[in-house]
Amino acid sequence: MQLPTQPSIRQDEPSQKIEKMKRVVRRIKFESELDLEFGERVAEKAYGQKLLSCIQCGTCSATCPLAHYMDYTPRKIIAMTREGFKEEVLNSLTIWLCASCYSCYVQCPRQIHITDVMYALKREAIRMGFHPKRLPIPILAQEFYKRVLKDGRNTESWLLVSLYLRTNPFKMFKEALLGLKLFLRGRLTIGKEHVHRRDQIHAILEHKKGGQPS
Amino acid sequence: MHGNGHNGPIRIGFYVCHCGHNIASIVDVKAVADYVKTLPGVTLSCEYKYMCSDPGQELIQKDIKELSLTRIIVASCSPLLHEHTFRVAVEKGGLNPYYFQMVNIRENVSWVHTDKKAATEKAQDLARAAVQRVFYHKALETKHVKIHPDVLVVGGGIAGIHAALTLANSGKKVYLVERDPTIGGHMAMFDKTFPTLDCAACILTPKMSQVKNHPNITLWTYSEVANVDGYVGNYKITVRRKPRYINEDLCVGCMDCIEKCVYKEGKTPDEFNVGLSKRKPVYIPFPQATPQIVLIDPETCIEFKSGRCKKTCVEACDRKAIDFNQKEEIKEMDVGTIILATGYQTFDAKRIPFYGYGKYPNVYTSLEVERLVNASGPTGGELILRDGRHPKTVGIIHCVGSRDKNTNRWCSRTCCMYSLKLAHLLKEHTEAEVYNFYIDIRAAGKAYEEFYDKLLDENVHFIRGRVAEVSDWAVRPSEEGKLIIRAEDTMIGIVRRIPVDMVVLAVGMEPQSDSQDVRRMFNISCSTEGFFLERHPKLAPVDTFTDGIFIAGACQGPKDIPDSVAQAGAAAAQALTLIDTGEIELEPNTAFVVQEVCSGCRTCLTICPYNAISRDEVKQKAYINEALCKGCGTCVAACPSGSIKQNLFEDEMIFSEINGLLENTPAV
Amino acid sequence: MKYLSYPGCSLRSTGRAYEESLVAVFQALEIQYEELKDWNCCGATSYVSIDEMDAFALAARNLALAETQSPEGTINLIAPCSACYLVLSKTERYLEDYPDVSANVNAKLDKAGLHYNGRVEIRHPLDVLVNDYGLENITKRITYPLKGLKVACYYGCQVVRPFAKFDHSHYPVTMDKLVRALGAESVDWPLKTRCCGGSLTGTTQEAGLRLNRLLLKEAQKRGADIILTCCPLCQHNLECYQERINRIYKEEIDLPVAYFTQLIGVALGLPEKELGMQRLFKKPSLEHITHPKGEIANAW
Amino acid sequence: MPDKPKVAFYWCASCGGCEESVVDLAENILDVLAAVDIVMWPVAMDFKKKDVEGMEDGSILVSFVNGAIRTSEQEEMAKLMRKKSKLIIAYGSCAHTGGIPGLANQFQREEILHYIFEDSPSTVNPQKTRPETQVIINGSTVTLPNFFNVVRALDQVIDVDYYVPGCPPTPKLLKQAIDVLLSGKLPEKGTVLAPDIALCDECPKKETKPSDLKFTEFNRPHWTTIDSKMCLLAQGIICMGPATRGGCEGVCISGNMPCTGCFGPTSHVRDQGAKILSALASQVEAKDEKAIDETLASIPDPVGTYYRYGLPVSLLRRKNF
Amino acid sequence: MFTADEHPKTNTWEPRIVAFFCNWCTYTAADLAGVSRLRHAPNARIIRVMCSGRVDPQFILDAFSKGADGVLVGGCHPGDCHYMEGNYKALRRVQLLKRMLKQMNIEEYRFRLEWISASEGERVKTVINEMTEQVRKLGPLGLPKKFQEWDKEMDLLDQTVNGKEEAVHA
Repeated sequence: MQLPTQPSIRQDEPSQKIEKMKRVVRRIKFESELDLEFGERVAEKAYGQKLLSCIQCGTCSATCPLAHYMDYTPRKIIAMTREGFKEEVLNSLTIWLCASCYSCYVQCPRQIHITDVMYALKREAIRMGFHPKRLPIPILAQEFYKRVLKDGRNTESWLLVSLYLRTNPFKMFKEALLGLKLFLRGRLTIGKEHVHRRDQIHAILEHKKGGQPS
Repeated sequence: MHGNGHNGPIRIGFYVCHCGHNIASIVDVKAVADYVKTLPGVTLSCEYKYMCSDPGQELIQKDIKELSLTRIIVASCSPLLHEHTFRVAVEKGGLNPYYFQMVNIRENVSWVHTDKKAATEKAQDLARAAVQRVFYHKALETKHVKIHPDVLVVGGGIAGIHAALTLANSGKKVYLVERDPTIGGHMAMFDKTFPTLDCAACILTPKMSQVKNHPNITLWTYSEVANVDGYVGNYKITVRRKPRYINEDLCVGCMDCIEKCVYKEGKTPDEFNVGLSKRKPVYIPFPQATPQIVLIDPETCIEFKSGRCKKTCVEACDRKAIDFNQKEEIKEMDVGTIILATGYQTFDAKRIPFYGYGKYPNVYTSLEVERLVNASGPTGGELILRDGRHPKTVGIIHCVGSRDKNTNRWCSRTCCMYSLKLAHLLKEHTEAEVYNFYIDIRAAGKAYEEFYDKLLDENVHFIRGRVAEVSDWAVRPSEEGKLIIRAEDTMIGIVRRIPVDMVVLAVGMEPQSDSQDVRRMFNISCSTEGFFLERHPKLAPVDTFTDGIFIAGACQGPKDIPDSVAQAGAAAAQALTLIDTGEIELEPNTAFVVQEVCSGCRTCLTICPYNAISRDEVKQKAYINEALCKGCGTCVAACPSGSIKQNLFEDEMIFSEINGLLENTPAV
Repeated sequence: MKYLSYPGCSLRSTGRAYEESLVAVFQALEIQYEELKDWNCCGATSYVSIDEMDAFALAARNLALAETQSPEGTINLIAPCSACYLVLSKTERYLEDYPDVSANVNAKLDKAGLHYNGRVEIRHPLDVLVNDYGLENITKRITYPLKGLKVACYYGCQVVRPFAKFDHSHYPVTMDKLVRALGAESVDWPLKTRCCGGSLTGTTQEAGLRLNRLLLKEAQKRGADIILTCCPLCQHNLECYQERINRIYKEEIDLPVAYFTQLIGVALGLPEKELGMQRLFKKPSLEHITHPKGEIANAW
Repeated sequence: MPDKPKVAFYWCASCGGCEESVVDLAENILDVLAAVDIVMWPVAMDFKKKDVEGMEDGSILVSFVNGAIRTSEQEEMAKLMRKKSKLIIAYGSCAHTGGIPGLANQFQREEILHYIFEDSPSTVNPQKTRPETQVIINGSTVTLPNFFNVVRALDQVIDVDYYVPGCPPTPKLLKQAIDVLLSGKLPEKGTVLAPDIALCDECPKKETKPSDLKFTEFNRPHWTTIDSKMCLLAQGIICMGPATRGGCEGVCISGNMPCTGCFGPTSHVRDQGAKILSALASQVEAKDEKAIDETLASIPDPVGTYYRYGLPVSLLRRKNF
Repeated sequence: MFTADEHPKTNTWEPRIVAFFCNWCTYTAADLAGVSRLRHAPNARIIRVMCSGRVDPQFILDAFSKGADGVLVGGCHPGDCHYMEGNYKALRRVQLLKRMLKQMNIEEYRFRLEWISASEGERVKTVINEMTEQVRKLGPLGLPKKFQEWDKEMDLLDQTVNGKEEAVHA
């Protein structure tokens, strides 16, 4: 998967260091490279969240349990989004690492619904095919979507299977043992759950083909 | 009477003001002027850059004389701002000031609209309405009321003290009412003051004793205003004086009674030391309290609770000042003007649980720290934490209860500076590492930025980032037993965990919890946050919408000491101006009954809030006492036979205004 | 009061013990409830990432069904799984707050011959047990007080944020009160509501495991004998990855992770089969707890 | 000897009460007849339209026209009288302010016709026949006047010089009117020939009205026994007296019935209904919206109460369709 | 809520709202809206009175009859009246008037009473924008136009029977 344009803060391997020294990275942004409507668009999709009213205080980052694994802190994502850094934002790991724990949502002194903004960005990324290839998270989302579309309910065992098939089949073996333990305790079911009125589900979702949003 | 006493011939002079670009950039002023030219009754219609300027006013005067104008209309800003200005100009021109009418095309048009065409149309409609209105204007006499020279000052903080002294020194009699047992307010609790670092007590206490000893000041502490009646120049005030159970005239503040109280140790959290120390039931807030008089708190005094106390205090007092039967006193007085300096309250840090105030003992509010570092404070100035340790590292969190939509939206203006001050004092007292967590440093003020520089040189850490959480969750050995502050260092763009021994919460300033009741009692307005509302944010910062009532200090909005003092001075000056003019002009907008058509139906009698309307039982008709009428016009609207009229707001005037507004309603 | 219950997908697989114990406890306490007929998946966190309006509509179907199932008054719909609880509450709230959402969603529902009128209130079993049923009523029925048992209550994120009305978004106490009512003692720790990473353990495991490790370590450090959860995913994450965490990060974590309903069951003296104890990787050794005298210092 | 001044009476949409009031002049009518020469009076004398048409324009000194204008015929006649007369007097409430017929302005022409010719209980009209303005019956055309959609006061159709208010006007007012006209000392055009002061001024119960009246509910004459000594408003009964021009000497009130406002407003008021409304509302006791509404709910038919005689000349003139 | 400012002013019909604002609260709030540059619909024309208690129901009806499509009355919040109780008088009149207007078939959105304190500039903006849009949806009331329409039924006669010149008479 594509690397974030900024160096990640965690220590690099010596080899990487050398690599990086060799590479010359441009550190300037031309206005013409920005998508100036991007912020507007995203805000629109997240109930007109006032991204402009963000004062960059960093509360969201500080309260985020995953911030230390993100390439850009949530605060930066907000800043870059409203300034139109579309590429960086949609390519970032951050939006996929958001586990929607709503910590920032609750604490933001400007009452920006950051979790909703992250969702909006995820949708945008998937829609525009931006998300890193084989990054499991969006794929999980899509697989999940399909499953529910089909049965109206989700059966975790099958969800995981299809997930690993699409991302990293070897992982499945890694997980096999755990799977077995769960199975023995009756916590992984083979039979699929589904609703009776699937027609209703389909009517509601207008027979969407997996992962293609309206 | 003025040149043109009767309704007379109608020769209207109309002036439209550019107000620089303020109006002209949105409203096509020329189009308005040209349009008004075409209206019946208009003799002159022109535009001018700044009508409120001297040349603008002289223009009006000149035209009145040369073109013998009988009506003047100015289309510019809000009448609340400049109506008086122009009336004076008109009068100077030899015309009765009430032949003037103002059209608001700035606040109501150019500043709130963007569509030029629509704005210009609107301006024309408003102008036409005024033109039709002035046909019905009449010459009126301005009313005058006498101003009682005494002044009431509410609140004995630095603002109230300064206002009271300023007035008293100019020879005016002042009543200073303070609800606490002593004056001094928050400032008395502070240790040092930024940016000069001179000690608060040293500069405040002299002023406090001046107040006490000033022949022109009647100081009533432990008292509250209970009722306010009347109007500008003639307010009737009722004050409730709570019992101290000490005879003020006898007590000399020797404190023997405190010494001898049956309680050997204090049991009640001491208000003055924000609960960091304990006091006895009989106490004096602090050594330099003014007045130097003890008081007994009936909530905790055994005598009041059980009636079975040895009353050692009574024995101790050789002046027999203690009086358990003292009752609440009601005082009444007349004043002409009022200054409200009721101050603020600090934000309750418990409202933000993330910062652990009340959960972790070593989390303090800024006010607590003021006492903690103060030489006369609970620890005699030695910085000992609640758990007995001395802090090696301290984190100061800015904007606690400020700039936060979940609590208070506004910036409290003082926190940045006092946080810097505390940072300095903490370093001075403990040589600890001090971290400031800020969103923005607001050091706008004389010598403030320089103070910030000084702190930077004292290598205090400044981390730009709002703290999300203070907790005792240690993930590294180095963090064990510490309070860990989580914040993003937004300059570096990475989240940091900083372990500290002490956390200081820079709590913001809020309106007093009872500010709504107070403003109702004094019939003034509040801004949405609850701070008292000034008449004009720029041009009348200490006036209110109620004549004769002024505001000073933090009751009007967060303010530091210099600003509060400045405002107090301004408020005093405003009051003095009123007093020295001796009388104030009132709008002659009172109502009157047209005797020949009044049928004496009594409808109006029941609805006048000021009992200004009585019924002449001989003529069997209603009669309005002009002196009592405040000019609301409610009776006019209610009179079923149209027999009551209101000066400046007669039915015909308003009907013509309506007609003017809508006359050219485009056919649908 | 009669309740409707919405089990949600997880309680049918990884979280079976949760449902079993919940049912057992409700029966023991004689709390009336019936299951929402033909409920469908709430959409969890993943669905919104694909299409928001669909996500809302999907969740709203359940609300609409609830209204058809009980035609009168306000409906208390119990959602034990945190994700379900959040998604359903959020849907409920946004349908109220944003006219465009409700218009859009109801349009979709109409296609399925359904409509939502806003009569449903989403409730969590914790809320129901503590605030409706009442702690004193629970204590009355306790046969085996869990004396001396040290419990770290873990609420996870989504049950208290941001739509829960029954407790604080970061420092909730409902479960702690419950635990104390059962005779046990609740360990005060600052991570009660810190996210466990949710589905990240399945997708970006590195991050997921780190989060769980922090939680487990702190609980252990604070002397907890057991971690109590109210969410199937939290339970799964905290329990199933302990081995792996110990292996990768050289830790020695060894904590049973149970559902709060299971512990209530134990205190009420219900047989462990009914409470799905056998489904846990690490069973709290019951003979200690269930000993009438309850001498259970260092139970495990 | 010069001709006696010519006087005409005509009636439009009215009940005939105004004609009665003329007859009520009793013996005084003889003086009148002696003084003037009546050239048109459909209710009493046999003159025809053509007779009037035959006269020179302006040859009639004064025409007393009563009734509102509701049909094309009335309009035509009104305009004819205007043409032939020096002075036109709108006589009685209907001509003055639209009167009771004016209440029809709450309905559309079609609604009314539909009710009268199809819906009313006493009607049997299976073919739903409606009167036509023109029907040809064996060769000859029969015409009917056009029935207007809007009821109008006289001055909304023709220029009016003076008004005599009342439903009907008292003989005293008529006598005064005639005397003034004959005296030749004409008042200002448009004058209402009655005192320009509200009825309370001459009300027999005037002094019984309290000075601190507050309404907690409104009453109606048939709901309660009225204290004949007491001001009716004080008894919670809506009396239009305070908003109505005096001159009737309180005949209704002496009869223990509240004033319903037939004399119209004083000259200082544009909309009689709005004014009484304002006066009544101002004296309501309640403070919060709900309580206020409960009090006001006891006024059953606002329009019918405030505008019983004046809907056509009210600011809104008629119901908005 | 978009403001009429964003509407093309190409001779399309625009709602006309006459607003009676009390000097102490609502008019001041309107000034504040100005000072704070809170853009809003240009459809309201403000008439300043000292107190909402001064607003005579005649004014409201007159405004409608002169072509207003909506009338807005603004006063101090209950309890805050500068003249103690004027706003209560206004409230009572308004409620009675509303019942009357209902009977006269004038849509309720055309007539609104609002409490707006001196500090609520934002509220002035919202209320004026809201009302403008509500009235816009209702379309024109246009009473003056209707009065003309109604009187057409008489012209007919003038042309046929009386002939033009007398028509002038009427």
